[in-house]
Amino acid sequence: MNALAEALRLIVTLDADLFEILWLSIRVSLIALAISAVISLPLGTWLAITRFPGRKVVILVLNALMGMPPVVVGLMVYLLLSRSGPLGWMGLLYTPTAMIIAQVVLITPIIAALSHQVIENLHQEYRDTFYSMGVTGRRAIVAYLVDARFALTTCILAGFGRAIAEVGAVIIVGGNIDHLTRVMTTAIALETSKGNLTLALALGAVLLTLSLLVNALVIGVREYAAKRQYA
Amino acid sequence: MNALAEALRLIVTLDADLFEILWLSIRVSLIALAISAVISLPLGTWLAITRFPGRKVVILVLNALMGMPPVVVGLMVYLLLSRSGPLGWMGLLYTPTAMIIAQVVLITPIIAALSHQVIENLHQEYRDTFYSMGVTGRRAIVAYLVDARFALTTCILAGFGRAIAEVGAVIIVGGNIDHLTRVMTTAIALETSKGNLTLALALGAVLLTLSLLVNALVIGVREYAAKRQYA
Amino acid sequence: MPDSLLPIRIRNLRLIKGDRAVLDGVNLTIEELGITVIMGSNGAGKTLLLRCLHGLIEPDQGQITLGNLTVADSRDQQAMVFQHPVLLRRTVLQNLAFAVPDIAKADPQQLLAALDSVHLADRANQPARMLSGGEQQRLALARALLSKPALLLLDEATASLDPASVLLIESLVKAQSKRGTKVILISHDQGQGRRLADEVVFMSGGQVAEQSPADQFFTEPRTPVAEAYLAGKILF
Amino acid sequence: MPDSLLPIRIRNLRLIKGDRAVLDGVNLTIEELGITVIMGSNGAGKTLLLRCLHGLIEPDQGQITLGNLTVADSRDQQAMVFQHPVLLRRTVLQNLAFAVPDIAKADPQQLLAALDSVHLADRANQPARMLSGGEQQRLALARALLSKPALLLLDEATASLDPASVLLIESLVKAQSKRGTKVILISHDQGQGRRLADEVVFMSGGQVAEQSPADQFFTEPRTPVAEAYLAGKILF
Amino acid sequence: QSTTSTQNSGLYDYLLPMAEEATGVKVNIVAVGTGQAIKNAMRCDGDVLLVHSKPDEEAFVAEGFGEKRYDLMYNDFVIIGPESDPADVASAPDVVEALQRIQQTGAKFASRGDDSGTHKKELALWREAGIDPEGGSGRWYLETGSGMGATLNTGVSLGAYILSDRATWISFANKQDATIVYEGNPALFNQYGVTPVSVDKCPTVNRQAAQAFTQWLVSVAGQSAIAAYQLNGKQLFFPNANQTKPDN
Ligand SMILES: Nc1ncnc2c1ncn2[C@@H]1O[C@H](COP(=O)(O)OP(=O)(O)OP(=O)(O)O)[C@@H](O)[C@H]1O
Ligand SMILES: Nc1ncnc2c1ncn2[C@@H]1O[C@H](COP(=O)(O)OP(=O)(O)OP(=O)(O)O)[C@@H](O)[C@H]1O
Ligand SMILES: [Mg+2]
Ligand SMILES: [Mg+2]
Repeated sequence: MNALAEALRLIVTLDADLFEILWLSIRVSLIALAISAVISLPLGTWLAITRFPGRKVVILVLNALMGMPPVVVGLMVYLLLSRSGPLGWMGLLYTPTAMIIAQVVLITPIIAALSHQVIENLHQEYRDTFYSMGVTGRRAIVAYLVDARFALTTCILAGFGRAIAEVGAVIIVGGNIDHLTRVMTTAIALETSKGNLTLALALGAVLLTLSLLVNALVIGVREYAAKRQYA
Repeated sequence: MNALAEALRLIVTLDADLFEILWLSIRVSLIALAISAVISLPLGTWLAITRFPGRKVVILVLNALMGMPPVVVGLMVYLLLSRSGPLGWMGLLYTPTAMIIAQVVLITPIIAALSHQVIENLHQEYRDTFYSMGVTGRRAIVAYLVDARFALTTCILAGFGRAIAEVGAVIIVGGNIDHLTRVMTTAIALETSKGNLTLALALGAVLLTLSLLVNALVIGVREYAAKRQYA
Repeated sequence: MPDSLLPIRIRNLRLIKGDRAVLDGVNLTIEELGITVIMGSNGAGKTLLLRCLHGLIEPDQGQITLGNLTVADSRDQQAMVFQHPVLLRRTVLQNLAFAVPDIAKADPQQLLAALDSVHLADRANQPARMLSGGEQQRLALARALLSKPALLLLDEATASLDPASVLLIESLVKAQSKRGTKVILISHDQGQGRRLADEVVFMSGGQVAEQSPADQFFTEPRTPVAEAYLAGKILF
Repeated sequence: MPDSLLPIRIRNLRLIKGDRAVLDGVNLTIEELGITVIMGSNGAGKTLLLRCLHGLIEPDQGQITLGNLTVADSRDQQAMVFQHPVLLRRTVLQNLAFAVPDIAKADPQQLLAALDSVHLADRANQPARMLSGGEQQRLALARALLSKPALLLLDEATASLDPASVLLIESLVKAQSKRGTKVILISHDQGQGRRLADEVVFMSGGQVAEQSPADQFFTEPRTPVAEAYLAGKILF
Repeated sequence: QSTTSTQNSGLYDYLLPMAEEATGVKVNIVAVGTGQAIKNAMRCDGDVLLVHSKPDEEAFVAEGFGEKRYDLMYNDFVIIGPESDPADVASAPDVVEALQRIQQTGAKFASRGDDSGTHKKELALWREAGIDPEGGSGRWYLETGSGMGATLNTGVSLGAYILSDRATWISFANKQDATIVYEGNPALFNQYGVTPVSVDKCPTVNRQAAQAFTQWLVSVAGQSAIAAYQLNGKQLFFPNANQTKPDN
């Protein structure tokens, strides 16, 4: 268990490299989550409360896109950002920004589909009242998001989980470049391919701990807010 | 766009290899989904309706496990099933069974955490009535699952999406061995590593189509059942 | 005061659910201001009729006009209090503010006054869903009155109120009616009918069986069903 | 017939929500079978008291005993009909079957008879949530009666029923009481109180203000609050 | 853009700081299989290409994507197998015979199957041995479609034989009971080349930096740095820029 000791040493000594990688992981995932939430939560809500022809198809596609393979997302973003691609002039390939873009594409359908379901349930309850009060459009969307905020955190955490655990897409568009785009998952993949399985597992444990902390923070805030409200 | 033509040709000619891979993908994911659902739905429900010390911690961990990196899951299952591992004598490594095991580990927390949220909302409504009727334990769990069945399909589809799109874990425990454990996602990763990006994308499109069909089927059944019930 | 939505004309309204006609050709004209009370057995179609009038249900057949407006066009001059009011997961005050954002911005004092009028001022900052059944209904009424509707629809709005609250609500409704709001109210409470109604519409089996001035309805109803209903005779 | 849960003893029951004592030292002993009606203003604490009795709420202080049982031990001999009944997302018949699985298996005929007794037999296979408000309450009552409880708790069970249904339910409740079931019923309807009550418990501000035999309560209540309540005077 | 074997061996971690100090150029490594590396470079997503499949690299230059290809260094391939060596590969007189023994005894062989330089090399060896392994695909010939490390993980766990480059094997940590069963044959040499991407096809290329880095690699300083790199006490790469190449 040499590698385990090694991993422990890295953590205990606050190894700069490890922390750089951890920090990049969390930064990329949180930014992607924030961007995605701004898109997907209103989208999911809008789909839950509006009726238009083709709505079912959109929901179906959104659900199916939850099963979009990360590698495919990675490839699409890669082709887009590649220097010979349409957005190549921006020089974003192999940067954290590219990884954020890929993750946004990946988790937006997930949060949208899940939040659609949550809001649909609330909508069954609120629909008549909102109709009666003439609450529509943006006001309705905001009201649903506010009132469903506790249930929505789980959707958001699911998106965060997918983002932070994701490797297939970020390795393609980020390139796993040391000190630039290496994140925890790509580092784990690298150690695995080097056969350093125990170190890889230890890094995985570190990542899970991180994920646990973020979840604890979010759920803690939710509980605190819920308690304050219904004390 | 030579590769695109190639992918089209493969599909149109019902290429045997492609269909073998597709079939394995869907078989592995659906079996994993079925096993996982049997575990995670009652688990999520139970967590939503029971109160015991440490319950919050379990929920927190479940939420955090949604962010478990597939590579880590793959490694753990690998170490478990490897010849020198505790279950090595079963000789499961690099078989579809190993891939199913890895996927079950991966998606069970997701479905459990999401269904917990769905059932928690229903529980707010039913709690008093169930308490009053003395409905507890297994009967309560079954009743919640039945009554929330429409909302739960979205959780299940999220699990399916994660399973069918997953590559990091199945490539480690399955090995992406041609004619044995190669599934769509690992095939896509392979074509990508060969630089056949267009073929990879085309395969991704095939996989997405498949995922769309499964989703359409599930959602279709749900709509039909809902309509019959509230006609 | 908003435009009058009178006369309200309902022509041959039909609504099919499953294989039952739950509204089975409703014809009704309401010409006058004042308070119209709808009575009738459980399942007679009272709630469904009110929901059609409010635009919550699209009937399968028939037309509704209010003055020279359609249901859709008149919606923002209507307000409704439901049989089981739904309150937002917010405080009592926020529930009011959400319903009338303009007033909440321009004159928040008015919200407190409205709360006070239903004796909930001291509950302003409590979560609305923790109110008792009767308190929730009073809040829902305050919410509906704040929008100063031309047409106020009440579906058993006093069903779970204590006697004092019933009288309070009735006085608020009467006052609103005096100010020119047309009120249509569903009630099973004959006492309330006698106290409030200018006219009574009696429904039975998805149809309007009788429409009479209140004095006449309670003393000598024209239809046998209404007579049986008032006597509390079983007629399922 | 199950064991008697009498006498019901409630000692110094206190329940704090936020910074209000919503039950503020309730003391109550119910010795006799028959029908006890709880009355009192909105927010007086009637529902909360019933919920404590049923074990839905754990009080912050005080004890409850039923006969020589605790609340928890007596639960399967109790049944309750809520102010807003919650029905499962199933058909009317399935709602009954779910509540009493043993009967549903052994004697399904009994379920149909129960439906018939609340005049819902022809609705057996409809989704329960599509019933009208009054129909839902009748179904909830049928569900509660099927379990043949020793103690039946009713929270404004007839609030949105038509006069005929009110009389129907009252007769069912009376019959059940005759068969030895203790009934405790919350109501704002004084007519109902007069028709049903053997004794009246009057609550005010989270306390029991008065406990009197029915005749006495309605003719000459001992407390000023009860008097004001009966007269419909505002006393928030 | 670079092949994976060089990264897994840790060469870059050792080499880059020296290169950056000498040239002032900040170098980022994207390690993928040789096939993907070349295609990525064709899309101009890289300034310098460092891979090991000479014919492909020459084609890359011929099509105008690369300026000029330099031999950089070589190492050699080895055959990995279980210590018990069921096919008795260790005593084979040459590589061809070794492969034939594997096929005849029905032992398993894990192939990368990913069009990488190593894979191409392996296929060429099979061809020489007169065997078409594709016929046994999924039974004894296991195409993992993965990088060298992943293929080693798979092969070692299955007790299969594997063709690997020496550098990756030496640095590979999950060896279990596997070992080098065959090595040293000249047919197993593995030539790495470095090619700056052409400005003509890819105007976005950072030509100066690319040239500086390439020139440093093939300079005496770069070459001796490569020679000095050791892992577990063994030299992994043998610099041979501007020298007579080993055949192949
Ligand atoms: N969505 C629906 N599907 C099927 N039947 C319905 C639906 N909505 C209402 N009904 C039926 O239509 C009938 C009329 O319902 P409505 O709610 O209008 O009754 P109501 O007169 O308001 O009765 P109550 O006094 O009990 O409130 C009822 O029998 C009810 O079961
Ligand atoms: N969870 C809670 N948090 C805060 N306050 C509560 C909560 N539940 C009830 N209350 C308050 O306790 C008081 C008593 O409520 P309760 O429901 O017992 O009234 P009630 O006597 O049944 O009134 P009604 O006749 O309107 O049904 C009310 O003022 C209510 O606002
Ligand atoms: Mg109604
Ligand atoms: Mg109450």
